[in-house]
Amino acid sequence: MSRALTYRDALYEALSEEMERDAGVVFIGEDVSRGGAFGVAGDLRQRFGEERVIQTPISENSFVGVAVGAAMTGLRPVVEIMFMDFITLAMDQLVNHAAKMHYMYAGQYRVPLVVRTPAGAGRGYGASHSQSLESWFLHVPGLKVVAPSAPGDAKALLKSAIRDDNPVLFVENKLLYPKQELIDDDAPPVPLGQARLRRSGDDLTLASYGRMLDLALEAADVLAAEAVSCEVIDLRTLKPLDVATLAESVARTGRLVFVEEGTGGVGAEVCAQVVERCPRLLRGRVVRVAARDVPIPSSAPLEQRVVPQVADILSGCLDSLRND
Amino acid sequence: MSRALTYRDALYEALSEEMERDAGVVFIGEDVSRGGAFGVAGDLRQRFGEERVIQTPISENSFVGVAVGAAMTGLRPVVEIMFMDFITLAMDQLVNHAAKMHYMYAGQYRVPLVVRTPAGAGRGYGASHSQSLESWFLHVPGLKVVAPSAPGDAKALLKSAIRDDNPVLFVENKLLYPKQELIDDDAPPVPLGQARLRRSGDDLTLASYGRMLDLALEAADVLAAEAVSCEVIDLRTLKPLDVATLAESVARTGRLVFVEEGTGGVGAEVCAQVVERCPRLLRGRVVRVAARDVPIPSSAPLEQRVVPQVADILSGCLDSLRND
Amino acid sequence: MHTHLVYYQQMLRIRRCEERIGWLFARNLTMGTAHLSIGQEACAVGVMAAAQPSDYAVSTHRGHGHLIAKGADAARVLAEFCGRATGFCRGKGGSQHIAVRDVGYLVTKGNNGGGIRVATCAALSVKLRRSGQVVLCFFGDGAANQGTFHESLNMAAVWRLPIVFICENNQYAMYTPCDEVTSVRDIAVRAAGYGLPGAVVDGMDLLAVREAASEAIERARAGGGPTLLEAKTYRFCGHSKSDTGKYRAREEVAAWEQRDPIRLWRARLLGEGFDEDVVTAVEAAVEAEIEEATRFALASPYAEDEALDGAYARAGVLAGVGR
Amino acid sequence: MHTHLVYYQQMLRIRRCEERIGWLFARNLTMGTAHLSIGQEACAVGVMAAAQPSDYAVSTHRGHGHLIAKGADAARVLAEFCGRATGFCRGKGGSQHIAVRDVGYLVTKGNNGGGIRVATCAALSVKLRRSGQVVLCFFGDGAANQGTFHESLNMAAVWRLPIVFICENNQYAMYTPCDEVTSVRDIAVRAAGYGLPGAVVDGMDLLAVREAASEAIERARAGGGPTLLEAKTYRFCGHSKSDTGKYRAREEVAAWEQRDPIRLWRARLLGEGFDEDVVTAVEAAVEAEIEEATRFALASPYAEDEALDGAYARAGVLAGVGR
Ligand SMILES: Cc1ncc(C[n+]2csc(CCOP(=O)(O)OP(=O)(O)O)c2C)c(N)n1
Ligand SMILES: Cc1ncc(C[n+]2csc(CCOP(=O)(O)OP(=O)(O)O)c2C)c(N)n1
Ligand SMILES: [Mg+2]
Ligand SMILES: [Mg+2]
Repeated sequence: MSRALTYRDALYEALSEEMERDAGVVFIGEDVSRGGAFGVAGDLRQRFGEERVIQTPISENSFVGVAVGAAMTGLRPVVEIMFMDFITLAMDQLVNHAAKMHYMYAGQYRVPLVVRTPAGAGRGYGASHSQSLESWFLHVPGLKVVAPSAPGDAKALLKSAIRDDNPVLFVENKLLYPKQELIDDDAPPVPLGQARLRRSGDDLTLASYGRMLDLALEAADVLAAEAVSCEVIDLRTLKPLDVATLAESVARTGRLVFVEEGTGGVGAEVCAQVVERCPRLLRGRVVRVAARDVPIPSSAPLEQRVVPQVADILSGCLDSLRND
Repeated sequence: MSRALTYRDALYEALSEEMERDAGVVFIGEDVSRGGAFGVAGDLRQRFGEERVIQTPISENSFVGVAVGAAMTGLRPVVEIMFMDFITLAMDQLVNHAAKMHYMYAGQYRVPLVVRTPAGAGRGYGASHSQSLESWFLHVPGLKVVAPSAPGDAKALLKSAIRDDNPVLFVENKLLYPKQELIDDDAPPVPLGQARLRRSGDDLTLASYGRMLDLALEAADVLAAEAVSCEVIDLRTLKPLDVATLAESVARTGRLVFVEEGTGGVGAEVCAQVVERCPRLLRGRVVRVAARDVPIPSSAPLEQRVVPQVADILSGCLDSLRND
Repeated sequence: MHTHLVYYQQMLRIRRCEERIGWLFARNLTMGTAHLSIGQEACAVGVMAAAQPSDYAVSTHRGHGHLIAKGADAARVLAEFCGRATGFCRGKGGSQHIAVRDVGYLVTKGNNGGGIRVATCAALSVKLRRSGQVVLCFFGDGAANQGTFHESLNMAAVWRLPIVFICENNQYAMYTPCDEVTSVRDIAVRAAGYGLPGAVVDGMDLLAVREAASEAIERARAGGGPTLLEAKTYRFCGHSKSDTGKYRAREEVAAWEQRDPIRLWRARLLGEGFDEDVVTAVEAAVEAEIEEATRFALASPYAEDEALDGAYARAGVLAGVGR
Repeated sequence: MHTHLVYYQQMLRIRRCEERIGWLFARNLTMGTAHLSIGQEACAVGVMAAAQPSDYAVSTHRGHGHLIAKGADAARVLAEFCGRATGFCRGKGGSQHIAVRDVGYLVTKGNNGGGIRVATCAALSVKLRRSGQVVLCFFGDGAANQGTFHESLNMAAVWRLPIVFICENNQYAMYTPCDEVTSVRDIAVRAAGYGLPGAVVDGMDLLAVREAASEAIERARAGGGPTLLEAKTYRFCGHSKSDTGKYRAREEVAAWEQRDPIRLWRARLLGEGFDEDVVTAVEAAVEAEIEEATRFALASPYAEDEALDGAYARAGVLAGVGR
């Protein structure tokens, strides 16, 4: 029943199955005739033709807009932005158009759009090809934000995102593409907005998403050997945020350490929501482990000082525990 | 010694004094030949000529870029983006270029750029002309963010921003332009990064910035009549954040209510930083009073339900107090 | 009614409706600002006269003319301006964000250039769905300097989309004369940079607009791809309700007013032999219609209870996607 | 040395340096990826031959050629690729973000089109400071479809800035053939949309490039405003080091390789009567230089202790603003 699948292939399968299921699903991006820069689109162009797998000029600002308009008028487009850094060129489309249409025009339109994009550092690409900018989008009413950490979730969540009638920002991670796991083809669908408990524990809640989740699990292993029991939660969806699951966990552990690859904006929102629920949940310090507040350097030894490593997560956890 | 000055004129004076002081200061924007949409640039074009007060086409993406390049090569540009909503068109320039230049090129360049822009609702302009998007920029390494609430600070901070050697986002507010206060021409300069205590109190720390600051002061008045003593802090600069002043206050009051016109992203960062400093500062609930998570409607009765009002601040404060 | 009378009625309806918006604005009865297209009516009516009702239109902040010419009810337009629940967007959109899906008026976009993208994508959708529609994309001379103009025209050309780009060059973008920020005299010449046909047309002459639009629309519908039309026109009023337009020479305004499309058209009707009574009856009917529309708008309630609803679509809430 | 020999040396230096980058990449000694311009050397050297050392250059991800032609030391280029402290940006920038302020190589921009804006603004700054410089702005055929191309060319034209836009049309943007996403055959025709002179030039022919660039640079320096040049060229390698370029027909590649600018130039040198020994000596010197540069780069330390420094400029840290 179960089989090994990479994160990249999981995304491909989600796309191809949805394109088969619904003729309204179209794929739009740069270099898609060769599967796109990271190969996620594979042979979709060959399989579904030029009309449904649309190769665009390098015009991020407008091709996201094209997808918005297509979504308004009856299609269900999936757009690929080659690097998340270039989403900066499409902000007007996403924020002022896609996200607002349904509300602003009083329900006359829906915008079933998915914008997929790889984020993250670790490949030496430097400051303009390595960012994790998802925190901005938590503060854009009308958008949803998804960021899976594993192949199974990637496939299930991309399907849910495509079927959703709202614009969804789907954040992938460059380093995760080759990651494999065994997936079960009969697994139930994963709705947007549900966190996933990855490991139970009593002493501390370690929450994260995307690539950092595996680093958090590693840190939890290390701490387990020191008799510290961490509960590890994978947010999976950043907006809407499953704050209930987080708060329930923090109510038990009394401590929250949040790990992300960006500079801390997701953690800020998560901490604020958890603390707003009830400040007296907390016994220890709330700690955000995040990228340092500098651009991401290209050279690996420098990059490692900027982007969170397992050691940084460990020291964050110790910080939180120490403050008892 | 002191004289009455509007927020609009305060900005104008800062610009004109800096342009007189330093021939490298240039002003770039749309419709500047007539002072720009909100009249801040007044007669600068007539006074300083076409070369220093540059009228641009409607090309936000690129004219911010033009300013970046001008800043790199020896000028000190001030750019006006007519509505903050349109900063979405210039994100690539601000985030991937202006903010990163100094670090990425290892100090070969500095980018002494100021991007001025009016944010905020209250004029019925609707979803694409009313946003307060400043929270995004707290998570852009290399940028500074300033948002004055009053004419005196507006003048002093704009001067500091122009003299700063880094890119500064200077957030104004449409409704504040006509606001008057008495200013003292011999007042000392205001450096970036310093919050200002606007009212002392013991029971609760009410922090805000920009237009909401006056609403927070109003709420504090109402609460004073009920024998609740609020300390009111004006952040003035959002990045770097003066967390020391905030934490010192919260350590005394044990309660934090943060008010902003956007959807909560600034408050998230502020809360996270305060809570990270020490969770046991808090006796009561942390509350963010912010715009509701929907686009901003045009019709005034609807808009008032979305954007924070004094009543919302009051109920936020009561919430925080109740949870004792 | 003879089509020439219909055109007169439509232009007049736009004019009177916009004058009424000005009147309401002065009494503080509207929300936000308003950008009137008084003087530009022949563009809106001329293009729509060449189009099918099922075609899509996309417009800008200065879009009431296109909206009414496309068939939207003036009463609900005024209601939207007044922020009422009976407005097309229940007061959520307001002057700069109107959509009337039922008449194929896709959207008004307040962000200069934003509509060009939306229109391009609607044209892509039309092409993929083979619906036979054509997209009419209106924008100003100022918006023609936005990057998305370039990106969209390039994409539309490469994909041979059924779209007509109509630049209403009213000589100014806000307070800025077109030639101060635009590198060419005729924006239409930019068509060549995309391998597209481009044409300049007198935007004060309804029939000239209709003819040029017909040619472009037919080409688009036949699979011949996009066209860039530039209509030279003028707004008789200021940029928005807070602007009196003082940056323009009095003589310049007067010269354009000589060519007021509605006055020209009225003269033409009489020249064509229409009875003055018939023309006057049309005028009276339009007056009455706008009077009634105003009453309707001002009598309508606000939808404040819906303020927090509808940021996200719920499954099944729309009748169906697309039209 | 005779300028024709110098050109040979420069083209060869670029070629050998890039080959070395490939070699280092294969051994996992570089950071990030690398976009080689092998085959396009005549564009870089031809343009720089027409420029002054004080002129500014702005380039793209495929920018090593321009960098070296502008006079940057190959050793420090390689060091940057290898992420070392001796690199021009101390390893912080890497392959796609190099600046060498001292030689007027303003920036490399990894974001397609990003450099066009930076160059335009540098030209504005040059004009306002009356420094007499000209800005050389390189970009690809793919980037010519970005909105900022339009916005920048329009502004540069309106303001008559001293800039030369040089589109190196190497037929592909990543895996996408130019004509599949570009609405015109010659990007140079877009110049007319801005009222600018435009010209197509054979990018494999150094002298043709130099001549066209000279004319454009002189015009710019004399206050005649911008020019759009399009150099038809070809990259012999894949898009980046992870691409083998299989989407191109073998015959197509072979045909372009026939016109390898370095081979053509060598033949020309011999035809012009240069002694083969002299030519061979140049070749040997370049080999030795790159060999030494590689040794320098690989012997250099990393600057990891500086990783968290320098996001913000401190007053007085630079020698002075501007050059
Ligand atoms: C992206 C963007 N920038 C600036 C504005 C502010 N603005 C509103 S209308 C306008 C002028 C538009 O000129 P044009 O395109 O010629 O249209 P017109 O108003 O003349 O119909 C400007 C600058 C805007 N709405 N959107
Ligand atoms: C804004 C942006 N979008 C996409 C990319 C990814 N990308 C890198 S190079 C490239 C192709 C560029 O083609 P062209 O401009 O022709 O330059 P060439 O690589 O051929 O020199 C693409 C799409 C990018 N770097 N920047
Ligand atoms: Mg105009
Ligand atoms: Mg290319």
